[in-house]
Amino acid sequence: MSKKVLIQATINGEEVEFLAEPRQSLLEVLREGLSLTGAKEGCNNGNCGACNVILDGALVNSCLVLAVEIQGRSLTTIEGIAGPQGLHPIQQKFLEHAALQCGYCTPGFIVAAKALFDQNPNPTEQEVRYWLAGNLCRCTGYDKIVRAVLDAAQAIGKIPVEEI
Amino acid sequence: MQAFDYIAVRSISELCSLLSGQNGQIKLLSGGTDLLVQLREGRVKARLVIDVKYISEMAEIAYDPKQGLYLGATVSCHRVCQDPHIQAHYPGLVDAVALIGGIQIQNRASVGGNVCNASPAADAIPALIVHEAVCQVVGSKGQRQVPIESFCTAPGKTVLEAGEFLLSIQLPPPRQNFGAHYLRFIPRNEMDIAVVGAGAGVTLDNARERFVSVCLALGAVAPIPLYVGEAGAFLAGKRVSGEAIAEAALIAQAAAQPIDDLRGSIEQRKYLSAVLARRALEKAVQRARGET
Amino acid sequence: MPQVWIPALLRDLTGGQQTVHVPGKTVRQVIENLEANFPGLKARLCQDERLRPSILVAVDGEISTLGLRQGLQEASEVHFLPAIRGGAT
Amino acid sequence: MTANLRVEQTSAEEQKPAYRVIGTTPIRHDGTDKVTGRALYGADIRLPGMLYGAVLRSPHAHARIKSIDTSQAEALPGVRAVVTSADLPDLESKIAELGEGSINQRYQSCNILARDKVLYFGHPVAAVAAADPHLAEEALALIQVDYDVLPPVLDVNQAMQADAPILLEDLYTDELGKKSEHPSNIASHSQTRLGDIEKGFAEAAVIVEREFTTSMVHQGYIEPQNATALYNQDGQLTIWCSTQGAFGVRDQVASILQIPISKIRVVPMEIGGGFGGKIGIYLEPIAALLSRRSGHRPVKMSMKRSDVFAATGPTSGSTIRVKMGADQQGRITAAQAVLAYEAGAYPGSFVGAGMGVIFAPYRIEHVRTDGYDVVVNKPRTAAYRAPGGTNAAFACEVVIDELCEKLGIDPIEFRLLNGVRQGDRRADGVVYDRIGCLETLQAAREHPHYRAPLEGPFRGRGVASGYWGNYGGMSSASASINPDGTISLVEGSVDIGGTRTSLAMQLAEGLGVPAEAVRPVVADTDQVGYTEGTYGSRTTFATGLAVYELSQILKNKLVEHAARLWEVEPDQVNFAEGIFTCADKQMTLQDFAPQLPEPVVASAAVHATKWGASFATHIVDVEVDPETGKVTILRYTACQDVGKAVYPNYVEGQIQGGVAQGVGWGLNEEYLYDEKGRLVNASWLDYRMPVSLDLPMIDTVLVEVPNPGHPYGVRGVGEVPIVPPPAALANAIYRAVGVRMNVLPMSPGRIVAAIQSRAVHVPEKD
Repeated sequence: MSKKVLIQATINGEEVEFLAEPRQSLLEVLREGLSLTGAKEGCNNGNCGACNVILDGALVNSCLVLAVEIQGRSLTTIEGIAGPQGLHPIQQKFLEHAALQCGYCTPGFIVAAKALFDQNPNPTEQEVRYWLAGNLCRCTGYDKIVRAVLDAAQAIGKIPVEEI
Repeated sequence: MQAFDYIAVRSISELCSLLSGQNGQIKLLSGGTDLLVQLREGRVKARLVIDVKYISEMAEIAYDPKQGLYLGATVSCHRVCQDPHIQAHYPGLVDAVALIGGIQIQNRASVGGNVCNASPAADAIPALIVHEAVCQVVGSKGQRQVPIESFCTAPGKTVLEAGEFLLSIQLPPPRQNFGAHYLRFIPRNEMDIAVVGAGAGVTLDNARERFVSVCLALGAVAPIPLYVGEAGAFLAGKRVSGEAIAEAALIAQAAAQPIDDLRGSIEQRKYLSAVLARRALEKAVQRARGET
Repeated sequence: MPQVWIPALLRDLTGGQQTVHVPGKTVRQVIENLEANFPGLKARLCQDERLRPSILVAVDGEISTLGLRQGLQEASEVHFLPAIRGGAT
Repeated sequence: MTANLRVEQTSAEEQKPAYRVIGTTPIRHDGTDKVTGRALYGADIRLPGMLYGAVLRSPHAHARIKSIDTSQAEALPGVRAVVTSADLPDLESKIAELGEGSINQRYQSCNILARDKVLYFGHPVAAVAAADPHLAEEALALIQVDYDVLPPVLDVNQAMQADAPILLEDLYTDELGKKSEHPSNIASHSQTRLGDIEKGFAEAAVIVEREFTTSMVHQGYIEPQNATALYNQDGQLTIWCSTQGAFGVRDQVASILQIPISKIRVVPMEIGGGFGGKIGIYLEPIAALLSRRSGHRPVKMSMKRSDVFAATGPTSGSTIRVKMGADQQGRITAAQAVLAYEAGAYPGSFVGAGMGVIFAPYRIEHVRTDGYDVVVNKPRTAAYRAPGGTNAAFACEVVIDELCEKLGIDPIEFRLLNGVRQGDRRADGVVYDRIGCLETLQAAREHPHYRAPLEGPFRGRGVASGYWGNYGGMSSASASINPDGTISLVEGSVDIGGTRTSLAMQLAEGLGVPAEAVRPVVADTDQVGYTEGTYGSRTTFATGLAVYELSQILKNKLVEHAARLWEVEPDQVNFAEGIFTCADKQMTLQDFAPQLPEPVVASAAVHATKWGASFATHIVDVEVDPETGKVTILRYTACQDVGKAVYPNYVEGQIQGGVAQGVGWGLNEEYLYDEKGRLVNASWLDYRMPVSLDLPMIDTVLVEVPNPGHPYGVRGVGEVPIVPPPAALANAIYRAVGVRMNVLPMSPGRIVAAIQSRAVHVPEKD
């Protein structure tokens, strides 16, 4: 076992310190160390998107990031998507459109959609499908997920920027 | 996963001294999308992982109309795709890099990593070949330059010697009447490894009627990404025509020496080599003519 | 009296008959009466005085939860079926 | 362009009731937890002192285990326990009822941890518990297993040959109680026969006979199998896991570990998809053994994705021969099929279900099916959404399409002409009750999709129908009226796709309150009566039936209390739409609840037997790239008899999800083994499930033919949507490029090869 390293990072807006072994993935530390179990392990090799988090503004698979790599960096997980006012419009639209069945892939999709809107607030259906192609869902056939994301874009467009 | 130490370095000199001071089982980490999977599956061993993405020279994109493109080895696929100069002048590279994984992978994976991973099916390498890229390799003995088509030596193997690393990839400045395209065949529309990939770069005469020079490269049909010089030699000087392109595609097919594996059979790959070579050439010509 | 549909693989015991009318107020009685006419049939359907676990009995199209104890009407139709279930989400 | 439709199909004599809650789309009760990442799935659990378990798996497809040496692993600091099959009780070979057909108990135990032989790549041979998961992995590498490698048997045709290596020396072919003389890889032969097959074919003007092969495919749920066990010092075992049915886990663990069920409590965590693959157990007994051996520490285990592929759940690959005849008018005169299904390492494929599905949508006087359940050196198969049905329908529906072409009859008209209706006999002789086969066909025929022109080269439209029998079974639930007028519902069905809400809605409907007034909870095995798993499309139907009964019991109790309050007789009190009325007095449940003189609670249990069968007809448009063989789906419409859609959004979701899985099965998904029997594509990179870019929107038509066996007309909806897609795609591909595909998946390489090898023949456009 290698020596554990003290890591300081910002997670969902809060300063966090934790110890990590270099071989531990960010996903493992989030789930087993920090009790942030919203990011899910589906494959542990970057093929399903269930562990998606936003690292310094970029959507990444937390299974393909070493925990020690986030030293000094800023992270948003599914737990940080909803604001103090309530659910984020993406989350609300997922509920309204029945865009989840088992719900296991759902955090990854919502985090991915959040990252999409940060870059492209008005995506087309094809752009949504392209962006979400790194997220696997086995329950829904993607139909209702794509609809929810498109509708969320509409909904966000109607909200004054400062309230999002 | 086996235990290893991790260190993030900030400068070339720091990296060089670390590499020269250690021996064996050192892996450089950029985006980690290949490395972490390989470590986890025990396919590679590391005692020390050196994170190189904070070295500014390795993280830089610089474009100059006279010098061409400087692409630091750790620049992510996403940054490559978003860069307006690369979009304008190196379309084949954008085609290829945009195909590597989903958004999550593109945000982490680097073009340099794709090259160093040396997969026969690497998407970036055929595209870099058609853009005539040159790799800048740094080691304790200094720098050397390696043409991209000579960089890989076998599946997973490169010309890098112990203590050496890939600093950057340089692409020559854009030429007049040049067009390039890379495409691959995958059974799905995303999240796949190329069954076959094909890249073409063509330079036409000023009338855009004849090939001045052509560079064709294939992926996943040989132990390394395959530069098919014969196809280019055949087309050089010829009038652009469907027949000539089809003939060149057959030359590419003849050069392909694929294997049977889980992603495709020899027959399928041979057959696709011609189809994709033709399509790559056609699109490259269209681009050279400013039609797309 | 109840009509019993003989499973295809047991029709060698019934001389090829697809259906047989047999008296009986329960599935058990019907099987006993079948056995009397077509020896060996009971052993193919039952084990330790129960239906084999891989076999269900359906009466008038409805799977019985009572097995051999299932009651029958005069006009009942009895089928012996393989036990199968599935899985969705 | 896309829209989801609902078509009510109540006939004149059937009542058309008005519902307040059934058929609406409330926000699901567990929704907020699931969109915020707060919902706790199996692997999200953390207990004080918890250890991590890992499993050592066989690198060989077929081998005898000569010895296992665990001493080095045990000596590694941080390792707390190592177990092998020697830690499992030896079991008499006996048949146990485990909820999913019959499973030989000893085979089940051997599948958990191999005894004398390993029978597939990935077969578990030992397990370790350690302080952290990396350490557990390191310890596995220190276990020495000495194997005597045997030749593998990798497909049904090879396995059925007389000289094939035998996997299980104690396995004899069963033909409804008759055993073969010698051990065999054929576990069973079953048969159905109706009418006189020779006579039927003699009446045919056209006969088509074809052979089909399909590959083994996986359910592909995103959450890997996991289990956490705490084997307490007092002998009480608690298991937290991801399962389709907690009671099934309890019973299987009790049987394998030979401990009383009263010593076991199974807590079903949220489950990340199952599709039939999380009915059987894998890790639970191992985690329990590791917990006991490690000094009663809790042990968490979670599979790697590659292990999920190698060692859990696939559904059978198969070889199916179909022969069908029709007269000049298009009436099917006879049909015959022989189905051979890979069971995997131990008996128990769903070939019987395949026999039930194959000709189910058609009234055929003369019909015969033969089915073979065959063991091969691949993982033991499990249920997968309408298990056995998709393979079978692929074969039948492609042959039907060829008959239609030969006879020049529109494929939907042909199916309407031959479609089954109430009173017709199935191939096994049983008479159909009220079913909606014809109604789905009519909905498809009338759908704008079917009438829309499809232009352009290499495009084609395909149609296929499908059937699934569904299931009922045992369910329990209880409820209590809260002082604020809400109702707490405690039920035993694991919620995989919104069933908390589809059940709560049935209780709400019965009591005339909004769905939000019911608070549903999924209970563990100590908190609710026996409830079978969430499988067989049974939960909204069967647990729904228990919940309906609860509503009636509660209603009666409440009316009695209201009568006492108002000092009248109960029959003078009316309770409807949530309001009690008596003469000029009235009050809502909310008004009344705080005044109740005693707790009002109820429990109900059912053993439901009147489940209604499901039918579906799908239409798909494709475009094929003739040079690469790649198929692009342009448009997809699924028409299905859903009985009564309780929670329509989620009914649509079930259909869309089933279609997506069927498309994956049809086009790209397959298990690939090398010649030594090693699985070479055990990752999502190379086991190609559809991604969002591979599918269009999937239109649904909910045809509502109420099931007479449920007060609200509910039928199972989850499984039948996976049955038609591969056949519909095959028929569309034929019309696009003129090749009849008889192999699944219809991957690009196979389509190109078929195009290149075909005799030039361009099909007529419809």
